[in-house]
Amino acid sequence: MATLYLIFIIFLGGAILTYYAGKLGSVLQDIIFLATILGATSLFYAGVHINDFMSFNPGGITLTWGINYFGWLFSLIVLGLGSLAAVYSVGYMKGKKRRGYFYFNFILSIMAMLGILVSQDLISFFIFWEIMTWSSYLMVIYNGKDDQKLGLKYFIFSAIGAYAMLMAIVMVHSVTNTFLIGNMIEAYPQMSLSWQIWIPILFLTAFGVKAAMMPLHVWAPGAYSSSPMAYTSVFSGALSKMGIYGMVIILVTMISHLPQGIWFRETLAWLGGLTAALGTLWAIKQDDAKKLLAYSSIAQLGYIITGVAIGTELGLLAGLFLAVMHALFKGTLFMVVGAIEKQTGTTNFTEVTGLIRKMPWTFFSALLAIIALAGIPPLGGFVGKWMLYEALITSNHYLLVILIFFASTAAFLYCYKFLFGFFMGQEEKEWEHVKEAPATMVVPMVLMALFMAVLGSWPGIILNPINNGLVDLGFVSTYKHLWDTSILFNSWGNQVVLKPLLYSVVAIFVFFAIVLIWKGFKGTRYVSTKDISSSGEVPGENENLTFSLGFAQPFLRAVGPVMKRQIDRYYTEFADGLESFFEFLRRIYTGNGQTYAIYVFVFVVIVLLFKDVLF
Amino acid sequence: MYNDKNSQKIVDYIQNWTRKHSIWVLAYGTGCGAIEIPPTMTSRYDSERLGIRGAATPRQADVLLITGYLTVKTLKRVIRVYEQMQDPKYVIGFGSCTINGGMYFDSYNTIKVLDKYLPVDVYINGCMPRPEAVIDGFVKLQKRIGEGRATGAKHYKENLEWYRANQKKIIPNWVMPEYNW
Amino acid sequence: MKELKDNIINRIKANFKDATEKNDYNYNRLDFIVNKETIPSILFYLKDEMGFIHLSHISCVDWLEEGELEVVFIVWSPKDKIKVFVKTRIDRNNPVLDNIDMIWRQANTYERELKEMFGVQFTGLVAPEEFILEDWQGPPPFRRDFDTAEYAEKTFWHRPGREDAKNVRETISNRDGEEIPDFAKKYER
Amino acid sequence: MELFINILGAIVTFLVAFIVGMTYGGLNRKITARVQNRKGPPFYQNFIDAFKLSSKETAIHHGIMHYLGPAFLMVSSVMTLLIVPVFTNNGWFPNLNFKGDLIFLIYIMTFGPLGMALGSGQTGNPNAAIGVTRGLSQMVGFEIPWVMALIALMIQYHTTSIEGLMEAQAQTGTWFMFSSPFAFIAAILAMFGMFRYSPFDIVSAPTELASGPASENGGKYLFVMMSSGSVFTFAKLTLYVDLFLGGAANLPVLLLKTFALYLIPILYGMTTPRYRTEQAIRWFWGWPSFFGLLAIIQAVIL
Repeated sequence: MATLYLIFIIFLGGAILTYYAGKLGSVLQDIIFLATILGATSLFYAGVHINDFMSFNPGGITLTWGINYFGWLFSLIVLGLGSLAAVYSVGYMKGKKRRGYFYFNFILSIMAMLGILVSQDLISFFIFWEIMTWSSYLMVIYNGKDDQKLGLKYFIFSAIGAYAMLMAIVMVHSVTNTFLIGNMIEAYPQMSLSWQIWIPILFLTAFGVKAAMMPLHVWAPGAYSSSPMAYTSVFSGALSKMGIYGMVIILVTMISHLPQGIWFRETLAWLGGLTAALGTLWAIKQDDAKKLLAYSSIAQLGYIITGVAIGTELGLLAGLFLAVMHALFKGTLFMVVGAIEKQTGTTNFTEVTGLIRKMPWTFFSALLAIIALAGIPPLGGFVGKWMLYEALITSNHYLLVILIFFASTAAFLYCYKFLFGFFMGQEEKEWEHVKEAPATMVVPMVLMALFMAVLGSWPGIILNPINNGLVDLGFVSTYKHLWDTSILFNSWGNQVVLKPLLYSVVAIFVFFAIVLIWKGFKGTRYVSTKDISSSGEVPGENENLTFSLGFAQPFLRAVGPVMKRQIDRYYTEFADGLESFFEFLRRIYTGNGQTYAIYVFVFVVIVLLFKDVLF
Repeated sequence: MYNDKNSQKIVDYIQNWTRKHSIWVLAYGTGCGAIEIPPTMTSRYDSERLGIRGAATPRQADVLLITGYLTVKTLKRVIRVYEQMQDPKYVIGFGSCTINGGMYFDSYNTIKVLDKYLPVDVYINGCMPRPEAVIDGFVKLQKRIGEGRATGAKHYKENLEWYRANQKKIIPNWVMPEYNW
Repeated sequence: MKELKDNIINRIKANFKDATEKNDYNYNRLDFIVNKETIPSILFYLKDEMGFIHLSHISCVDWLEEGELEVVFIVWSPKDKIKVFVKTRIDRNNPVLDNIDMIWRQANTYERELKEMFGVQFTGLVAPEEFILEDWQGPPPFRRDFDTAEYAEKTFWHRPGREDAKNVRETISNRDGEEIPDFAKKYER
Repeated sequence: MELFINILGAIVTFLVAFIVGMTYGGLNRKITARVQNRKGPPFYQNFIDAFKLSSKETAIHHGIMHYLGPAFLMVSSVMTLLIVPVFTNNGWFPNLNFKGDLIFLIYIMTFGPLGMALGSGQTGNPNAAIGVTRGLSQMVGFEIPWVMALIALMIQYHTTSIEGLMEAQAQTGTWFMFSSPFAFIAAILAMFGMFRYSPFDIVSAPTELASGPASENGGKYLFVMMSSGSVFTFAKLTLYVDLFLGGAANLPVLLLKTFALYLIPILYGMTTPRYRTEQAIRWFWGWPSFFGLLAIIQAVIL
């Protein structure tokens, strides 16, 4: 069981080595970096046994490490996505500055996430949580200067969450003189009601910050878009899932014992639904791909929160499956944006267009990821969406399902905007030089895209670990009752048999593709995008006809009233109010001796005047 | 396409029959003739009963209907539109202006004879031709299509150099994609 | 109306020595003939000081016999409901005039048209591509010494068979023995 | 052997849907002409157009996505057709219609437009992209009342499969059209947007957008798009008949009911001018959604 120690030693040593190996040469640095991540990953899956805990007590505090099935499920996200993103970032960071800094923080955050998963006591949980926050914060300010205070915003919200969690830990410890999570869960039902309500609220605040839940999400767009893309794929794909991880534990193990738990669940579910809807609307508005994906991450996390919050078995399955899917497709999409940024130097839809014939593999992975994001069959996203809808309908959340449906239908707009803005449209002279991204960047994207396609028809691959994890959390097995390897059931007994549907989709597509290519694809001549029927005009070389500004304007006009104010503003006004209040206080304490003398004198006079009354 | 193999003959017959009964018109309303198209299409002289309907873009159209005079500037666009259309495609010259300049016979800026620059299948004379005349012209075109004699596009392909020479004579700076299908 | 016109005339003549008025219309129209150097200043004055804020048209008249081109600026005052024609004569062989599209932006369009149709050169006029006459290879077509029929004859291909149509009605009557009505006689060439 | 029978049934279904949809399109043109006091084309005009388009040369393409765009469109319409049970007792073709359910149906219906959107996006024609965004925005509009109606049915009869709903109608003996009228009204109002006839045809406005997404597609592409549209029309009408009119036992009954439903959007469109996109969205979120809400309330109460 010393493997866990070994893994963390590998991580730390690898991080420090990588940081200093930059002086010896970039290739060596890449090799050490990859060796650290991949070695630790393989060691974890080879050497670590599940449900095999080890405890040690430095300074009288019992700490326990070890991983259960539930953590193992999330370790799939963290380590799988982490290693792919590591391979990607080797290509991404080629020829960039501050590589040592990047690699160091990358390894540290992967280690911290793994630590969160393996730590069975609150102390190490909190320590790893803080390491994660710090390393991601350093990544957000990777560019050195932190204009518009994006990193600061992220850090303030993380700090709020951390303090909430610390308070909760202290409260728990004051009741049960131990830090073990298991003991906390056992002791929870005996606590007094107010504590039973306050401890989950504090924990959920901490986790909600990381999961970018509705009122606490304002840091996310800036932080996601300002950190390097190779890390953002992990940031949005895996790091936000830590919040979901904690949330699920709290919801399942604590709140389900609480008679008032239904309020927690409903509030969380509705918050998730609002997050989904508003995040989608704001994503449609964006013109920068990073911002668009950041808002869409918020929206997707909203789906996940809703799924885990309604708390039925199907809902938890849906939420956790969507979490895995979100890690896959959002990681892929951020990688795509990174590749485009590396090749063209910009990520603005209004600047770069028509890359489909220049970067075909990037387009392929982006297409599959977008189909999965939109939840269109036969890709994996549909499975999660289907289970989410069925869970909501069968658990009588009728208006919530309408809200979720609205969000996921409006998501088509930004899905199409993403694909169209980058890959479609007029091909311009400006981007003629663009080539396909290097193999180290393309291979991870394509691998993840293909895995999504596989999950579309064989979701059992992921549903099996989820089932084990839920059993660990004390659910009865959802196997055979809600899903088979490629069949999904809802609790009313209706089913979706995925494999024949997939086969027929493929068959029909191939048939009509052949019908279209009857005379041969070569028989028809390729004409450039300048050769379009624009009422007889021939567009000039530098005349760009691509429709990219004000993309979904009619829709935004229709939903305009909803998007009048951002939650961001409320926080800003709150901060301004505090500032003016402190300004007022500063007026009283001028720091001038005479003023204080006057204060003392006035006080004495008042006392003398009213001494009869007072004494 | 119009070869003598008997098997081909039947296919050609069916194809020509469908083509003559479904004519999608791209009306290039250059001159005053554009005003004659709405009555032709709408309730009074309902041309849709003959399968004649408007097309939105050159890619979908069968017939290029040139209504009235063509200045040098519009001739450029008309040639572009014609070359964007897909085979089989036909051209109808509409009004005296396209035949011999009409009332613009001495104008310094309009072409006088359309079939020097584009292969015209059917001319409709008159200034302006009434909708009856327009429909009559369409019926003539249908007849030619049915007999497989509306081969303007083929003729255009074969003597492309001659047409290009005429077009470049009045359009000196020639900026257009080449026409090779 | 009368005193309004007098007022305008006095103010203009007070400010522009070379301006000679031509007030022989009994409706709300007033003409000024000025030198070509005065054009921008007088238009500025009319627009800014006297409320002639709308430029109706810029036209040109070809005085072939005097060998001059006369450029006419028509401005309109919505307040006083009166329009003023500012005319100037420029040499026909060297027609150069100051560009005024910094006063009215829409003047640019008129100036491009005059440039193409009369060959009037506006100094400092920014007119990127040709306006109406694309690929024009000839003299400015609106000048009176430009023979459009001859130009068309040598530029475009004509279909034979119009020669008999010199007198249309006569041809028709010859063709199918129809009597030419009296009211139509006067239309014969 | 079983598989062979299924494939055969699917092909027969497709052919029937193609013929019926094409005929309905022709009848639509004929009825429009009669309403406008014209003679109008013969009812088989669409077949002539389709054959002409298929025999027209397709000499150009704008790249692979443009080439395969219509195939995406076809996939969604044919899948919709295969999921929807054509006859009540699955007599002839038991296609795939017990392998998916309504939510799968809703999502597969949106599969094709997105693929087509990619195809027309690659042409680089700005009109195509504008039309696509308008179409997607309108889809967000009419999906809301449509989904409200479906959810009302689901939660009332505790099933999400179309068979289940048809059996529920068979057992209760009354069509949902009468037993849950608000859902029917909401669904019918959503159908106007689904068919994209006037007043919701700004997506492919011929003179404003040069027919929008189809602006670069002629010949074979247009033929495949046209036939996909016809199949989709038939599939959607059959779905409505199955959900609200108690299904149909044989072909004549099916044709009767579907045509009766098909007349509603046509006749409504002839009397209504075109809406702009945001007006259309607001229209869908107005009365139709209100009726959907009533339907859900009714379903919860019952």
